[in-house]
Amino acid sequence: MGGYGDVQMIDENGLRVDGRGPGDLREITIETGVVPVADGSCRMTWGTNEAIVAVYGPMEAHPRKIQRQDRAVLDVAYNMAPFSTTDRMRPGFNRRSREISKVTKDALESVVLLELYPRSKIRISIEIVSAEAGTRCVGLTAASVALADAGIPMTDMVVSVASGKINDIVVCDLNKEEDNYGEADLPMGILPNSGELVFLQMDGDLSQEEFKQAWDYNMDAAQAVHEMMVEALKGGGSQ
Amino acid sequence: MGGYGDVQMIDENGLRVDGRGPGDLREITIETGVVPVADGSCRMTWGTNEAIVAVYGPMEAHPRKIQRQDRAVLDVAYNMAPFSTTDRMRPGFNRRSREISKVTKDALESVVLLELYPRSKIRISIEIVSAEAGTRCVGLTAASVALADAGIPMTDMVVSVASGKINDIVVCDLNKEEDNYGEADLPMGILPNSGELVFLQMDGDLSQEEFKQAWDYNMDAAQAVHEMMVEALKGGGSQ
Amino acid sequence: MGGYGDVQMIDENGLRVDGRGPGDLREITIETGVVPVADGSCRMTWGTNEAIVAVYGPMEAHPRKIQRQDRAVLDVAYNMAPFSTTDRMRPGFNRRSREISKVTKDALESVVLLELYPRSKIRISIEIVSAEAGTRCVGLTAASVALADAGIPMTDMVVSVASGKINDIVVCDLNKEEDNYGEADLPMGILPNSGELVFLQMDGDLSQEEFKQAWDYNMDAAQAVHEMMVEALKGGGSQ
Amino acid sequence: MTIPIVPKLLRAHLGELAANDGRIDGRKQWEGRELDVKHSVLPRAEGSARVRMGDTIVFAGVKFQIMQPYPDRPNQGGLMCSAEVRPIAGRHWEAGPPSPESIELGRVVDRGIRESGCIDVDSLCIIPGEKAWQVILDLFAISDDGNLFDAFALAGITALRNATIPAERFEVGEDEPLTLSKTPIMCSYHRVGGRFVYDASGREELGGDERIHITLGDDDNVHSLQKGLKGIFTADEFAEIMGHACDRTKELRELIN
Amino acid sequence: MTIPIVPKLLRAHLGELAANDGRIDGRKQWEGRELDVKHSVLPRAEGSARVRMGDTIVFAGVKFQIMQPYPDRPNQGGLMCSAEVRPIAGRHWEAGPPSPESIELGRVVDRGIRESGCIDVDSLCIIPGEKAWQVILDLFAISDDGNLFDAFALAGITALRNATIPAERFEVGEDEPLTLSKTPIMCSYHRVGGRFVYDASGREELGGDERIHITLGDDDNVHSLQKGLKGIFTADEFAEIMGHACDRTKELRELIN
Amino acid sequence: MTIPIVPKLLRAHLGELAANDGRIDGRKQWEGRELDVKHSVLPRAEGSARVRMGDTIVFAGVKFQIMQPYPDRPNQGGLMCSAEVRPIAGRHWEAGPPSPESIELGRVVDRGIRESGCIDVDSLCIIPGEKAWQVILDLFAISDDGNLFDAFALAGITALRNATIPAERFEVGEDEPLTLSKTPIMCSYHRVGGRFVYDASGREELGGDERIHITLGDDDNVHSLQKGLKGIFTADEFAEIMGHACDRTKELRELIN
Repeated sequence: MGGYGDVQMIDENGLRVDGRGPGDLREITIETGVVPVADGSCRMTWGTNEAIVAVYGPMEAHPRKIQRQDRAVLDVAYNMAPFSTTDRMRPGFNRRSREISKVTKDALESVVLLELYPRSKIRISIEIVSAEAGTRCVGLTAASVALADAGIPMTDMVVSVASGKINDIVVCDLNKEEDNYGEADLPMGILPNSGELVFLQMDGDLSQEEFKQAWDYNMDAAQAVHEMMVEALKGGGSQ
Repeated sequence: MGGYGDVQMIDENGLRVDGRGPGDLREITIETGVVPVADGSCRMTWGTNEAIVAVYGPMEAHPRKIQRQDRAVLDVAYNMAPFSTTDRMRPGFNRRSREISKVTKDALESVVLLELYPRSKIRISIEIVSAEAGTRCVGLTAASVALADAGIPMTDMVVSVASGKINDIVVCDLNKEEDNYGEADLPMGILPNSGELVFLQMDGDLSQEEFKQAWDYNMDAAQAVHEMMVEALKGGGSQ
Repeated sequence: MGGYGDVQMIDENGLRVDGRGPGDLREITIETGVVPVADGSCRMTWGTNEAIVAVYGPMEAHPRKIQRQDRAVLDVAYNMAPFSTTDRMRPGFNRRSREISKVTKDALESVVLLELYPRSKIRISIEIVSAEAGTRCVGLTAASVALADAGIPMTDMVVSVASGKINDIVVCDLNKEEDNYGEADLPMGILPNSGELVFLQMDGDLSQEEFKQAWDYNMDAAQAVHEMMVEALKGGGSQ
Repeated sequence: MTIPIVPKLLRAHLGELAANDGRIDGRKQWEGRELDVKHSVLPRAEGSARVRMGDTIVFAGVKFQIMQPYPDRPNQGGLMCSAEVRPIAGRHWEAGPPSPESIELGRVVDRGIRESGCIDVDSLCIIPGEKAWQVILDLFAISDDGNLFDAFALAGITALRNATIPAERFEVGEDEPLTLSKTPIMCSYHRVGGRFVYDASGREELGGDERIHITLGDDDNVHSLQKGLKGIFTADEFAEIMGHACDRTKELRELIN
Repeated sequence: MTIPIVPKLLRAHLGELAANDGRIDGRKQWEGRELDVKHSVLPRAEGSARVRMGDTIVFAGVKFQIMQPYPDRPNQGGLMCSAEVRPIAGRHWEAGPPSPESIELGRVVDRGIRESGCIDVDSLCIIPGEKAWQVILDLFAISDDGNLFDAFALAGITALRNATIPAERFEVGEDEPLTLSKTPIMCSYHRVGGRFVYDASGREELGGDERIHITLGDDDNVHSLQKGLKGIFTADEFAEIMGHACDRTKELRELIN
Repeated sequence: MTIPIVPKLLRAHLGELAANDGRIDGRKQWEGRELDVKHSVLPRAEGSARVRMGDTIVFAGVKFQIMQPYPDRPNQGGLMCSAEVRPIAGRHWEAGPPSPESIELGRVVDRGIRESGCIDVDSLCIIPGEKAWQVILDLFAISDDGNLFDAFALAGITALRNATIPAERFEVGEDEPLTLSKTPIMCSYHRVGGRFVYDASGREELGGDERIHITLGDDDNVHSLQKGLKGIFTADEFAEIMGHACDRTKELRELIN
């Protein structure tokens, strides 16, 4: 987190730089079927974030050493396109992307019914073509929708949202400016039907009370986003 | 192409910096059997270009995933030795070399009777030990000779030559100075017996008329080079 | 070798900067069983060098293409930890480490009874966590002890020591300052029971007479180190 | 890129269709697929485009960096063009270092734009010998149903034509549009069922043979050619393709102008 | 890292033990293994520590380099933290480029230290805009019998607390200790036999499910969280873990203070 | 490099030959193959040589670059030596990152030249602390029929002795020859059929055991040694080899002087 504490990001009425209240989400749109050659796909915009996710499979897992006799494996790649950021993102190996790919895979493997497809692989490509703040949440949420679009059975969809802290105030869904000056970020991956978690990260500085507030914001936001996901899968468009 | 149009490279008599007329080739020598441990080989000098090509195979294709049930595959590597250029060429990954390897492979696979050797591999190593201009043409032509030297059956040999444009005049077989200041380069891979093509690239700026002229220069030059190739394969030396 | 010949490193009494005589070794300690999860291990300090070696195996050799039908293969990796040197050592590919890994493997394969374990692999990890001078000798010697600790049968243990030249005087077991200003370094890998060699390198400048002197120092030192190795394997600690 | 097994049945089918002047999706030999071009679609890019040709979808994004001019060309900026085809774009595209296929894609598109001279590299100089703009064009495939070459080339030139030099962000003056003097356009042809067709789809590529890429400038000048894959073609075949390219590039140029 | 075959028998055994509130090595659910922490153990490092937790052994080493501050933060030095798990540490660790597992290890430990703000990056400035100290913390595993996360984090903060800035060697002043304003401590929990336990051993990791890592500061403030591996946990489970972490981090902080 | 299957029949045959003091190509134990050395054979290199030893053929090329001297040695230039054995050189050499074999090749040849002190690195300084020449020696194999070590070393020293410093091209003065004060020469020995032989051929290497490389200077001073591959040798065997090397290096030094 940036932590330049002296920039004022919340006005006297408790409103944020983009006019939102502390618990409000940015604008979100969800669309399926956007990668015609894939088995399932999703385009999600969230503020000026844009993620495109394609799902291929289940298909044969090769090389054979990655096969598991009793279940499918997920091959998850999170990637930022070179033009997705203010300073061009150089293609190639990137530790941050590797870590996000891994925790996203861990989250999705918790809900996909892997046992239905022994020895197979499901490939999930998450491409961030425009990045604001919270791309890992957008990518994970869009991946859930794309898996559903591909007809892959899951116990529940994962909804991922992040809350954070700015000017010592806990707020939901940091935007780019807030993220630059923010003091903490708590992304969670929530199962909306049970309130359980499959994904959790955090960095920065939160007291135990602030942590609880951020947690609650995420839980509420997850319900709201979940409705849009269901709508998009029904209708083919959420806006 | 460099395109510094204001340097005068053709004199009032239409002669070029090295005294050649517009349609003339640089001096060429061809020698076979120059890599004693290989199944076939060729050393070709063309101006101050020097290419050495070795052919190994047909041999077992491994790893098995590159095998084709119904034919042989060619494994073609074009490479410039570190001392082949004025500024030392650093060894390692190089996009230009990868592309030239690929189009050279595409050209040679068009003439080698691959069906005769199912599941096998023929390895063709093209090393440029001295580079002037037109190394891809020298490499492809020398590879044809090396394949013939190895006794690999082909429908025809490929002869590769390039014409270009300098001071708005179309000329055959650009040398180094001409290439630096030239305005276009058209390398072609020609089957001398039929006049058909298996290789074609071009960059720069040619009007449709200039393009036709360059094409014709290449067709004529291919016949001349082909005679030297046949001579070298008969006699063991063309000079 | 550094070769700054004008720094005086040996005093009027023939004593070296750390008080040793020409043929004396630095202080050495040897300990086994230091990597609890390994099949055999050794920690060796030698001056302020510290090497930790773990042995795993014999185990199945994979990928299968490295398997040998009639014997085991050794997989030896010599590596310097990033904090082992005055200037931080960047992790990753390093030609020096690759060469030392290879010659260490060559030396150990000369004594391990590889034929007892066809198609298998024995993995030997040599980590230098603190480097002074002579790390390759410490690593090779410690690897012998770790192999013995793992119960891997050998015809003999390898003892590796180096002698060198400083201020035109041949001395045994160069320390860091001596190595920086030294004029030659002769590391050898000796079988203490027969006086035969399995490892030999040298660089610098030694006359034939100097070479003989350095060779003899190494032979004598090997006997002394060998006693400590045997002691450590008997008792579990040599200090 | 994994090498897909070329289905013999598909090849045979494509051959039969060609014999009756047909194509697998009902198009004529020289007919392109439905085309949709949008520019300025990527908020973080200084220029961008999205091109859809049938089920092939690609993005192009332009970014700028400040570079030091090369010593021998102190008054010139530069252009860098790179193509990435990541696994999102299709089942046969794999992660890892750039494949020969994607290297060829990037270099052929790059040459068409660079060699046309449409970007005046002298105009990219900020302080001679010290600072100049480097234009970076990134081509990115979302869905590959064939003919990524033409999709990339069209998206690339469209993104460049709509790019803004971000001088304010770099504190070297005021933002201004990147000016292009020409509009090079690529047309690609694939041998399918024994004859060449324009704008091959994914299945036509799978069951076809060699391909030829032609980039022409405003006045039919040739800026770039490339023959790819195994195959032999005649001078007459090439002349026919070149004729079609002269017409088709004009149509496409008008479309994006 | 090779994927070990998860033995079903081991899972079943761990489940039975858990049902009776037992663990495979006899520990209680929230009990840590025997712990040994030594600092200043590496002669070439400017700060170092060796941590042994049961049969897990790791080193941490601190080195300093002089860097040019980033243009937007001319008065700040930097911290770089990297974790390496080489084949010495266990049969299942392999050579090669950093695995996803070791990348996660390094980044999670890094965040805990960095985000606590324990290092005052402004104090690392030597000449504003020109020279500043870069602190490099290298975490290195010798023997992996589980819970490398906590071992690395504890070795890391211990090495930093005992580090000396080598100003004399770099000829920019006199050596002085690196000062840390806080002591962030990590506690890790693993689901084994269906419930979470503290400080899992290697066999518990092998037969277990997801893990959760919590880094707390001096005043119980949360600085870093991470959930790893396949698995679902409830808010109540998390609250219980957090409660234990508040207590345990205090004990460990006292231990190294 | 692929590991060739060592043919037991070949080993047995080499053993029988050795028992009768014979070698597979009829040579005597200490006899070298026919040798051809040409210099100045590569137009783009500033120094070059081609060495043929039997069917082993290699090139060496020298290039110069301008480097900034290292801070602790402001008056010195540098030498870099690298060996490449690409697939052209033989069926068992493969493409890819440098193999342990080619790394060893390059480093052993490098040490022999560097440690002899034949290049006066002080003479490579152009402007103290600012500019100095870096000499780059590239060794490149064309045909590997055994003993690349000696072929590389001989080509390398020959290329260096015929190199010109291209000061005019870099605009730092007039061209002048690179001066060498010594002529280090390498001789390599391979255990074949149980005893050591000089200048092993490809088949002798394939069916042989360990090898020893010795680089001697003008006055028999030892500059570099290396033992490679699995095998045990005695002090007496080494003394015999060293004796031969003292004689043979003198012959070779005369040949290229």
